[in-house]
Amino acid sequence: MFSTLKKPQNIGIIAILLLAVVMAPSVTSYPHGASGVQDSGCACHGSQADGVTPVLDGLPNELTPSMTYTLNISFTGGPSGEDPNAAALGGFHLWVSEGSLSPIDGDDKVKINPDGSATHNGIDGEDVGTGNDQTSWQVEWTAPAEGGAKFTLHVNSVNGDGIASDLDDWNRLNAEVGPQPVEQASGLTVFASSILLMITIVGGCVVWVFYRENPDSFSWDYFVPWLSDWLTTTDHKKVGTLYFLSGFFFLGVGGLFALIFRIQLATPGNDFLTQDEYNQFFTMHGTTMIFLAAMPMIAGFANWIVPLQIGAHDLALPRMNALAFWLNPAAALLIFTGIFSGQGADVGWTGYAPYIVSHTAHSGATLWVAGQILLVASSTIAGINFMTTFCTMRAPGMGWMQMPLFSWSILVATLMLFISIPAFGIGLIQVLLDRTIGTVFYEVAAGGDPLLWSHLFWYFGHPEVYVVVLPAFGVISEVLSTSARRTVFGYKSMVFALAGIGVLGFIVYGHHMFTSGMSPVLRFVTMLTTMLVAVPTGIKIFNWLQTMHGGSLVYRTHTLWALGFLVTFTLGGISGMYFPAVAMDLHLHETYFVVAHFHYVFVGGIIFGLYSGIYYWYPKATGRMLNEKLGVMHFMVGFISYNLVFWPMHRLGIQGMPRRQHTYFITTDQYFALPAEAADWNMMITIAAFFFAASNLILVYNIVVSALRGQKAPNDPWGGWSMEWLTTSPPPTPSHDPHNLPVLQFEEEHDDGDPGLFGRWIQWMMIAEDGGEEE
Amino acid sequence: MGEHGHHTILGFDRYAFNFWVLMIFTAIEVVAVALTFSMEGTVSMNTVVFILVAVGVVKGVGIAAIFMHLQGDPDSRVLTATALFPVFFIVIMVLFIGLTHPDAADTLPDWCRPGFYNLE
Amino acid sequence: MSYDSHHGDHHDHPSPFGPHDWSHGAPHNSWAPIMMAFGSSIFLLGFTKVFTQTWEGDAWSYAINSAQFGLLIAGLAIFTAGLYVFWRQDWSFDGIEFEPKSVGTPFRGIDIRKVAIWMFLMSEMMVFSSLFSTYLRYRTGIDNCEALHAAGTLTDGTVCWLPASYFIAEGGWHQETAHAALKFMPDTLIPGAINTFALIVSSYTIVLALKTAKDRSLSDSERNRKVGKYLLTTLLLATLFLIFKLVEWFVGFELGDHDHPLFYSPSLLADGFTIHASDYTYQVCNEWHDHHCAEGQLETYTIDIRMAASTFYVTTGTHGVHVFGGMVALVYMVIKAYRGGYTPDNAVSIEYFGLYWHFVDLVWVLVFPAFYLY
Amino acid sequence: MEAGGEIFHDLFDLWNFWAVIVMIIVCVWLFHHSLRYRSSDGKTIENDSDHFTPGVFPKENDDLRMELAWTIVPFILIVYLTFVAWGPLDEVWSADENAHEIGVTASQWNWNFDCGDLDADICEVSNIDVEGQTRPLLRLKAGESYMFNMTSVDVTHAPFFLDWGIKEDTVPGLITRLHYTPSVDEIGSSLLMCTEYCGKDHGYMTAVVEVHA
Repeated sequence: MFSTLKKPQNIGIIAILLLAVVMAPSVTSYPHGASGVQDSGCACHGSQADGVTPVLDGLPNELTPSMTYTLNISFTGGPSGEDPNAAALGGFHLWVSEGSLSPIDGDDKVKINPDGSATHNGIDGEDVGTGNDQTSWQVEWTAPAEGGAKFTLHVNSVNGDGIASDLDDWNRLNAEVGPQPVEQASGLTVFASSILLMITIVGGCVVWVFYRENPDSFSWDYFVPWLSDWLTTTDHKKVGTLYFLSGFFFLGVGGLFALIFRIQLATPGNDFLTQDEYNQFFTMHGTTMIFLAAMPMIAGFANWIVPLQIGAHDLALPRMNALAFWLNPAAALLIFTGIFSGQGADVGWTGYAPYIVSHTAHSGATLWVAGQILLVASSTIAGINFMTTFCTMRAPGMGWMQMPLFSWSILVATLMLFISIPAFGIGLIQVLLDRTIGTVFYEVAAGGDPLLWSHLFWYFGHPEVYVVVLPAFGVISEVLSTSARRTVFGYKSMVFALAGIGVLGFIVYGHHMFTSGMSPVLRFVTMLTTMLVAVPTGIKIFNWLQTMHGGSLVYRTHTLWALGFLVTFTLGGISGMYFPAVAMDLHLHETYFVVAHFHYVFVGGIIFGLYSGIYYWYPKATGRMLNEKLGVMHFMVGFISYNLVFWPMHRLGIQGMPRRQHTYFITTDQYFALPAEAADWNMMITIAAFFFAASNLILVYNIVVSALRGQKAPNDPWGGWSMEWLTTSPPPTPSHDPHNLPVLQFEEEHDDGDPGLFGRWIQWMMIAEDGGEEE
Repeated sequence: MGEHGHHTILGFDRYAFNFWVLMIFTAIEVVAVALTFSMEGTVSMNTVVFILVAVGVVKGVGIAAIFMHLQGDPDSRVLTATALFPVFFIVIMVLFIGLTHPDAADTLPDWCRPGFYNLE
Repeated sequence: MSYDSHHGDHHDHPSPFGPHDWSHGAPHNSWAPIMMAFGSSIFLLGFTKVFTQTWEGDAWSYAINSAQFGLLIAGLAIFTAGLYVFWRQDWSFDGIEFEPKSVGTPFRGIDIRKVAIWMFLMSEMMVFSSLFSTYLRYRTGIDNCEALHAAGTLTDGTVCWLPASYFIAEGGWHQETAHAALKFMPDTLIPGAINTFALIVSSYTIVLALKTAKDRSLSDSERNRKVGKYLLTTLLLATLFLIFKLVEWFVGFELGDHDHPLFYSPSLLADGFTIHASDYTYQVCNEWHDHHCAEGQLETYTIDIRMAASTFYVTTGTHGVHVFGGMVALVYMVIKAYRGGYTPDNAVSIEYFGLYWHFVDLVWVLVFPAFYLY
Repeated sequence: MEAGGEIFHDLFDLWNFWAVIVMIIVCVWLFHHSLRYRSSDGKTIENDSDHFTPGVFPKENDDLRMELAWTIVPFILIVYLTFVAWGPLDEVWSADENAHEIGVTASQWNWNFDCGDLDADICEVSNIDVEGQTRPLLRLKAGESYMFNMTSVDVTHAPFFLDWGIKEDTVPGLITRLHYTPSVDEIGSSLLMCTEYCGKDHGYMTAVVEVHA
């Protein structure tokens, strides 16, 4: 193994690992760490010493409910009493989990603190010589009506010099009495253990894949180059795989968050999660799912498929591509640092000002913002890269109107992304500076306008929604067309609809802010424009439906997901039409109706589309077929449980259940709130959510097992026409021979006739084909 | 890119010409502001703003057209179109974000209300 | 098009640290991306830990936690190392042989790198539009202090907008303290004005560098020397720009005798124009008398001008960071130029850097009037 | 009682009507085409009219009249729905000069109602117990017109009048307004919740609004 140390790249890895080790302690202590002493409120001084022995007498063996006991507190040892003239001898602090403490009548040596714990009197020099000049005290404790209690006793043995110094000693005693409740794992513990488990499994899979690739060379000397090849790769297929794996991993992480807070919401008034934990969990669920799961998975598909489809040998800027990927885990590191310290961002994925810059927001929000800045950088770099690739590297013969629709959807998505994301980036920088050096962009006292953040966020946020959903449109176009053996109906109108969505997406964002105090004129304008988005989306749905006409539909797993997408996405699109009507939005805004709507679009749209894509392109990427039986099972379980999860949320929203709340209130005699059935619906949603999560395990199993044992895939297993099917499965590197790029052929006579006004304008702009440019 | 197109403007080297234009126009900016300083009250602020905007446009066009080769090269036209592409989105951003201010919903102006058109 | 002379044979000499053999195509392995990514992540972590704020019951207090500088420096170091790896791989890139060209509508025949730069500039336009939208929103949304005073509604504690130009260009109460040695313009505008000209000159030198590099009439050594000189001038002008910026923000300068200085330009910091200026002392003179305020005509208010300062520092700061980024690239280019990296057939890199540099200049053309003059 | 006001339910029913129609069209279309035009054994290509070959752009498949039809018809529907949605704007965002003004000040995590000089019959604030916590109770009179002048002292909140189906953010440094005239059908108490995320106790930031005859 040590021979590998000579290689400079290994030194690089070791340097990074060392740095991580150095960083780790400061990372965990990021929030104002609570020591054990402060934890239970003792203001003990000196150091903890075994020589001091606390004693707590008077606790019964069998506890009688509601009975009052006299407790004797004392200690021995330590510096106390060494000086016979000392003014103070020691103190104590007794904390009890249940029941109540009270001083014995007439005893002025003991006092009860506001939090119910007991301490000696005479702190800070007052009444010195009563409570402070003791080594034993008495206090009364009234037992709770039911159950037992826990005691924590701190005693402080002091030398009496009147100074809280290192010469004093303290110690702690824990005691319990009566029946103890069953220990409940906190949500955070569950989450942390699950993550560790996931990392272990993923690590195991990596080792296993490595082993299975070449069982003979299962040694460190082979493993290091193999690993370093993955860490340094700039090949679009490998980077795509990395993107996809990291996206899929975070899909699991985001799912875990969802499952944990679904447990919290299963019954009203539940206390599985504390409010702090709940707030962090829904924040991280949103952030993880959109920025660390959906976007990388889309980027993974785009990386893999776009160069293959447009007949390029790689992306235009391969190293930039790798940089865009590696910024994702680097950002995840920052975003997740907070949550493991218990001070994770609790600001919602929208991070609305001024809460995000207020002192009540957790300190982890700063890191959340910093991580998001890196994700913005990643998206910008990826956007530039893809735009350049589309504009310059299409195969000979492939005009704009011959690009496969998946590529078109990625083109429009990246264009929207890198035009819109700078607004978000600037907003984040403003918030970061507000939270660190003290600029006042969102400080209301200095004239800051909280709505500015909402504007900057949604100027990005609304296009972002289309950025994630458009690639799914592209996948569905490819899958439906190939499965039905028909060219996609109305190719041109599909492209124009995509472009139309792309432009409209920028002028509608105000509908997220109808109730926010935004300029009323802008609310009115965006109400009108938002309605229009339905038109291009409708064109796409009807075109997909008509694509099947006259075809010969072959039912594969990817076809099933595509058909499922058509149903769920249409539902999600229709429920979206309820919001631009302001009078309706005033009721539905921030309720579960919104949650239902965007999960129908995000899960039923994006995730279903991407699942379809996984089944469709997996053979191309790995050279092996996925198991169809497992695939159908995945679809059936997934589709049904998915609808069970999100359909009832519409109803909950109309009944007025607000989102982002730790609990919900059921109607009582005193006031009207949610109907009693809401609790049942929530329970059903939680149960179905577990089924939906389980359905994804089928996919994971299928992917892993098929990678090793699946049937060998032919070059064009489904009979598609686009250029990725020209290559072998898996494709070679470079993906298409750069010296012999494929030339797009045409089934019909390709009419180059009159280019039209627009075409002539484009030609006028371009460098003449024969002109100049010889260097 | 090759050195195509016009190398000169009015007989000067185009880069040098542009350079001096930029220098002179910047001087005009500074002088305009200095005037408000030295002759307080004689030059209105509106005049200054007008001068600043006009000069800014001239300087911007000069830099873009000549220094950034958006004029005269074979690829100039298509790159100009590229450079102008974000204009729509910038206009939307400035209109929606830069020039609106929050207010209560009941201050919605009449022309946005159906009652204004005797509807409903 | 020449990407690869032995195609299909891409794992000959994987060279993740470089210099890269470009005749085998673009680098297929590089440590640069992962180093740069995690470097920036550690840098940001360090940034949040160095600049700390604590809530003190009713207000924030801000501090620089210098014990955490190590993290920030470590992040920068890793990032820089990554950049170094990136450039080492690029070192052997030769535009004559390896410059990939675009095919198809509408960029046919244009270098792919040039298209990429323009795409980058598109996103940069949106970055600065966001900053300007912020500026416009607050500039139009917050009352101007001078206007409030004119209307007689200014009171202590008012939140209002005192533009940076109040400190830099218009004089205001500086007429008393700024000495105005030039008589016709405030001394405090001088660093900003010099900077404006410095950027224009540097824009000119970078096109001269390009023009010289393409000049076939020069001998190789003479061309290398001249190109290097022009690029070095650009670098120096950029350095000058940042130095004057820091002078203007933090240092201020004074030339000549202290009592009768040739120039006296207090820094914005000394003037009290800071992001924490929640109790700025605003003095208005109702009647001037020979560059001194007439007796009893001076009014003093304590006002909150933090928002004007925040927009000014963040917008000009973002521009400054872009200048700094350009300087980092210029260092590489100067070295490459003196080593003969730029020939008439391989000069476009200068043009592509120039595009970025001119864009930064263009932004300044907007920032200067918006913040310094108006 | 039912969550949401009259305007909401009128619009909601209309939207539901059109949603069901669109959904029926899509589903019938989907099921018909996917079953009618399926390959009988799931493998054989029975109708390979477009001849898909890798690397060959297939035959075009479009019909301008149909595409225009499903551009124009949805557009007309959208214009109609926009027009209908526009109508109640006068109602929900009105500025009624004669309304009783009630101040609402939100803070983390409490509601503070201020009845000003209004009669106790028209507006009265007291306390009520909500799941063990003491919360404000606002008593209003049915048939009276109210204007809530709302602001916040720290971060953004939003009162959600559950029974009336209206909400609006309370933004620090800004006065926002909500207008409503509770009808006699809305007599009773309903819970008011915070619907703009505001930190730790966001979920428990409640109040009760009672409308009496």
